[in-house]
Amino acid sequence: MKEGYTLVYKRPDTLLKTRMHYCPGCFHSILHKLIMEVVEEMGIQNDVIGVSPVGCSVFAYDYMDVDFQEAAHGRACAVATGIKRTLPNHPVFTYQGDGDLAAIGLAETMHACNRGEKFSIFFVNNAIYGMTGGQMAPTTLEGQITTTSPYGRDPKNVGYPMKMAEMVSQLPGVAYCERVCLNNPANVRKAKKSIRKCFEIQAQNLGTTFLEVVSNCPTNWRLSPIKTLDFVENNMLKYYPLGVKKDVTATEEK
Amino acid sequence: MKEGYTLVYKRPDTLLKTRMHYCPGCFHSILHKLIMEVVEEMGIQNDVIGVSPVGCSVFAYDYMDVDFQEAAHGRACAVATGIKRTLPNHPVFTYQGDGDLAAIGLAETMHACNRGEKFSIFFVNNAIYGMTGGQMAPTTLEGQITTTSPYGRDPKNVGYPMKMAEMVSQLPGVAYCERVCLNNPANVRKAKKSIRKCFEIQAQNLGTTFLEVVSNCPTNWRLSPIKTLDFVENNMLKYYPLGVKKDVTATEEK
Amino acid sequence: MDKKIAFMKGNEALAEAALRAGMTGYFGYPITPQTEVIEYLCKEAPKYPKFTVLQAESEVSSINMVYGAAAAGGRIMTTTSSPGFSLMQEGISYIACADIPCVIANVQRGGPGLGTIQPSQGDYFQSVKGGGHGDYKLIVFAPNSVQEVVDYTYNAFDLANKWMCPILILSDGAIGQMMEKVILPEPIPARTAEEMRDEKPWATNGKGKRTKRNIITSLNIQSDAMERRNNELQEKYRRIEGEEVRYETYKADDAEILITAYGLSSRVCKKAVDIAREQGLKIGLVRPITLWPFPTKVIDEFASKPNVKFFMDVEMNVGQMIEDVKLVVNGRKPVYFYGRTGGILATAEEILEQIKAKM
Amino acid sequence: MDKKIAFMKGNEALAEAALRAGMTGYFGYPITPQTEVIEYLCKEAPKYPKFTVLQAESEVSSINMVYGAAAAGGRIMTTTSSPGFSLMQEGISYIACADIPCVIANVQRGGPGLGTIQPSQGDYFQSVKGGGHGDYKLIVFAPNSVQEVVDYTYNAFDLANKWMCPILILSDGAIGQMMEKVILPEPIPARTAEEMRDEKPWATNGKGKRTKRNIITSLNIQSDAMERRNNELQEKYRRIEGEEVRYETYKADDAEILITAYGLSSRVCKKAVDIAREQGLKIGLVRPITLWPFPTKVIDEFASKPNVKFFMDVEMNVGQMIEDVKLVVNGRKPVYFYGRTGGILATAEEILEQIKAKM
Repeated sequence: MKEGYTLVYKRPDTLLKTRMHYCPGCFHSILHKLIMEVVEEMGIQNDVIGVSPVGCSVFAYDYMDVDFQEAAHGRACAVATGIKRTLPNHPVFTYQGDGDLAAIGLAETMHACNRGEKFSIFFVNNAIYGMTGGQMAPTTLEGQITTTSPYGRDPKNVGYPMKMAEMVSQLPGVAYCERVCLNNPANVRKAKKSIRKCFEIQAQNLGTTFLEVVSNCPTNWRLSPIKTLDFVENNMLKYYPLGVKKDVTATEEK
Repeated sequence: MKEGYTLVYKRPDTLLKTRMHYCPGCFHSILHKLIMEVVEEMGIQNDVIGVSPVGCSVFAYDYMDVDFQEAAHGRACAVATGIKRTLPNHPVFTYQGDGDLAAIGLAETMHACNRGEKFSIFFVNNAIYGMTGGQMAPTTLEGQITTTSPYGRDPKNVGYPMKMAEMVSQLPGVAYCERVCLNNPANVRKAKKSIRKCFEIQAQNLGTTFLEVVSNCPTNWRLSPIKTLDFVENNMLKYYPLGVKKDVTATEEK
Repeated sequence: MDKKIAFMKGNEALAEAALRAGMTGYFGYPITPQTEVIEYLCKEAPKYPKFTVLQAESEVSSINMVYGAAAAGGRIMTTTSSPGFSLMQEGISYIACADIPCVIANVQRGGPGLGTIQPSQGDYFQSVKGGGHGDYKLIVFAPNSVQEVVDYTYNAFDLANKWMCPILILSDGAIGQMMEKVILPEPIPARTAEEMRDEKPWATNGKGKRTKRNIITSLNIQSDAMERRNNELQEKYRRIEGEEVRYETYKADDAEILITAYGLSSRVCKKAVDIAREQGLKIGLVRPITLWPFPTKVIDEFASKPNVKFFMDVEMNVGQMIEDVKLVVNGRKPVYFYGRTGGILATAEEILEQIKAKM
Repeated sequence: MDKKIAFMKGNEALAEAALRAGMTGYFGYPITPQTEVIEYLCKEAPKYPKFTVLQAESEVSSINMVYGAAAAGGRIMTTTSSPGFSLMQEGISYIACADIPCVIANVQRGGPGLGTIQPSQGDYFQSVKGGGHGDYKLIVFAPNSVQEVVDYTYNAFDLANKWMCPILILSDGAIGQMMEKVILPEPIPARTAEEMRDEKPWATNGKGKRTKRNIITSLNIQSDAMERRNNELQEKYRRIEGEEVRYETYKADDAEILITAYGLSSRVCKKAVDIAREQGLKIGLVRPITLWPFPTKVIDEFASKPNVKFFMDVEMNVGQMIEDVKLVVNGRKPVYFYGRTGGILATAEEILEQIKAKM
């Protein structure tokens, strides 16, 4: 660094210098960076094991410079359970989309959370299947148009969007559960704090830590990156309110 | 009937005159009878379709004289979804145990309830796998000894028992959700009313109807039938409180 | 809406053919390279008031929805691709054992594992030998064009009813994605509830006026009952083998070398035959259209011919159908193999080169 | 705790053998007739502080827990029975493609469908040809006694590590439930975390002092990468075929008629051979112990012998291994079949009668 300058921002060493395949404006790259910043700051790069899902983030291991396992669609929480029960002293996290975590993987997600598996789940909710090209997800909003809800999601026929953070927070095994967003710098900073909290509570073996990250999908929402921010603000966050849904450490502090 | 006598009780015609395979003292036979009484009283015997699970009640079709399909383990709600979406004007019900509905079938159960599938789920919770011989279920109580929790269920290792009625009642697709029990005549009468309510609300197409029936297992609990009543009263009902968890018709009446 | 010429993608043509065949219900889960099927059906659904389409939460769930819906008397289909097809194996075993008619399409991609989304023929064994537990069979069609996808899908529903058996349309990502001209068959008018009941007196659609209720089950806890069930299934399979074999031969009559190939790879093999013929080489093709029942008789006849020198089996895998070819040839002639994997389709020249090396 | 003679049920002996082999993790779901495995392990677990046993929510989940735990460097096992094995097929395809060593036991019951809880050999195809999608293989052992269950399970963990490949112990409900005298092998001392890391430098157990992180994946999106992966797998499989074939012959040297049978049915076939020999009939047995790699060479040698008249394949299904026998015999001798299903085991007399009818 040049003399006289103060370092205010750097690419974490834990993030590989590879060009990401994500669409322009997609929040995945931000979340990748935040997780890797926390991993670097906590000094757990050589211990942590990540689990990537089937979905847009299937290639997460191409960017995060830590040990990684790619799981079958929906089974990231089962894979992570196997890893963590084998290596109880290692931090473990899954990185999953909404189709993966809430549709095909719902049983694995709910049971891992119910058992209080000591890993962190980073759940990217962008209300749509990204990689397969824009199908309806369990979290697709009412009336939202996708390729499998071409006339808008009709709750009378396919049910209301699932609020995963609220659902898993009901399970006694969950130690920490929050919903965050990456739609503005303040929220990005908050999200980073929450990621750190997940890893810290995981290290204390208090239970499952679950972070729902409200995200976007410029390509499949058919919106410019900028306009996705409006959709997130005006639609997503209205139905998926941000905030801590559960925190056993807060309770203990009371 | 003899002259001068008033009919106060009869075996419903909908229940086949077959000797049941259930262990002495097991509540399954009571629940079979109650469902068939309601079917007879509502006059839906020729319309209704039942779905039996894998578990002790796999042979339910040997006793109930209505059309029946046997589903793969955990998939009763998927099978019932297929039936009901093909025959929307027919009453459809599943009859499932705790391993079937809450372990292997959790995703199918939660998603059917979330979509608000218009069938009735009769969920027999006896906190143990019956047919396979007494293994731990998702609903096995804390400290309870089973063949796969031989030192008592340890929530720190395998999580707390799952409260299915409370869980599904959170889903907007569920129109009616109650937990009942069959441990005394008053509760049996209440349960029968709730079964009828499930079919009535189903007929109104208001959403999924879910009845959790707290039950017993003399054989695998290793208790005499009489003593199971104590265990139900003192242990099961303490953790699984009876009552209506959700009733959209009640809300509407307000 | 009647017979119609169109230019369509394989997956969309499959969906359209199923609708024209009077399909009443579709249950499926998105997976590349076949997601266009459910997308097309969701778009078209409003035109068909008696048709229901539902995106299931998983392939495990969709195959069991099919089981329920088909048992209830519907004309039902699901589609998927290789990993999803693996997830369906338990359900398929149940459906086969319970004699339930339905249609399944597997638009194959490269495996094993998560693999690639490129086309493949890696699921021959899984489809033909039974990927699930126990002794059962599916009638398996391997179309090699969009037109054949349409024709076999359209007929599959009635064929399933005829044999009380699931029908598998086994294609691949290339056939699913490519666009070709197709003649779409006339739509079958939607059946009334009454007609559906009459057509399927065994269905669990409510006792109605029947004197006895219907039960659909694959449980036969007693050994003798289970053996009886297996014997009945095997008897049915023998009858299917007698009646339902379909195949195509191409320039095979005087051939000294016979290529065996199905689906996508058979198209390149036809080209290889054409080139060979221009070069004066007597090469022909036998193409199984039904992978089960396998066209045993025609291959047996070629294997007996004195002028036939050898067989060359070409697949997009490491050698699966070759076992069935060998079982028929039974040592009378050599059977060689050439295959590519990962989505790579051998060229006609490549295949010809392989054949020449054996001549 | 060292070498020990015991009288044990097959399923419990399997569990004990796995513990003595240094198994560090077991993930499974209850299903008859193999639930004693997890029950035994739950009871014994406190004696093994480095061992973890977990009842999964389903077989789909348990096989994926195995995938994670084995990738993390554990010595990992799951067990199930036929319908549960079908549910595991996607996961097994992933594990095979990702080169992950682990041990799976399928204690077969009668199918298809929910079927019966009685013993069966109906999952041969599923086990040997690949029940899941794509071209992959498992090393498949078919023990025919409780002692063999112990021996092959005990050795399976190291064999899996040697070949970076899942090992399948394919038994059935009878072998799982019956009690026999067994010699239990010496327990392998539990490895330290350090030893585990050294033993498996490829494992995803945290980067540690490695200069490069490890990645476990079965995704190869590019066609050429996927084909390369398939070629590597096939090369490995050729080496396994060269080194790992196991079989037993019984009174076969001078036999004119050879029975082929594996697992439970091979025991009755031995008795049939004994009775035949008493009657002066030259009948012998070839018993594949590894179903894959298949004992091709020994069957090939018998098929070449001028004094061998025919083969009789005996299975508890409608005819599955017979295809592999025929592929080796390749028309040189007739290959007949006799099978029972639904849990019924043919008697020695019944088998002999079948053979005599062909003489």
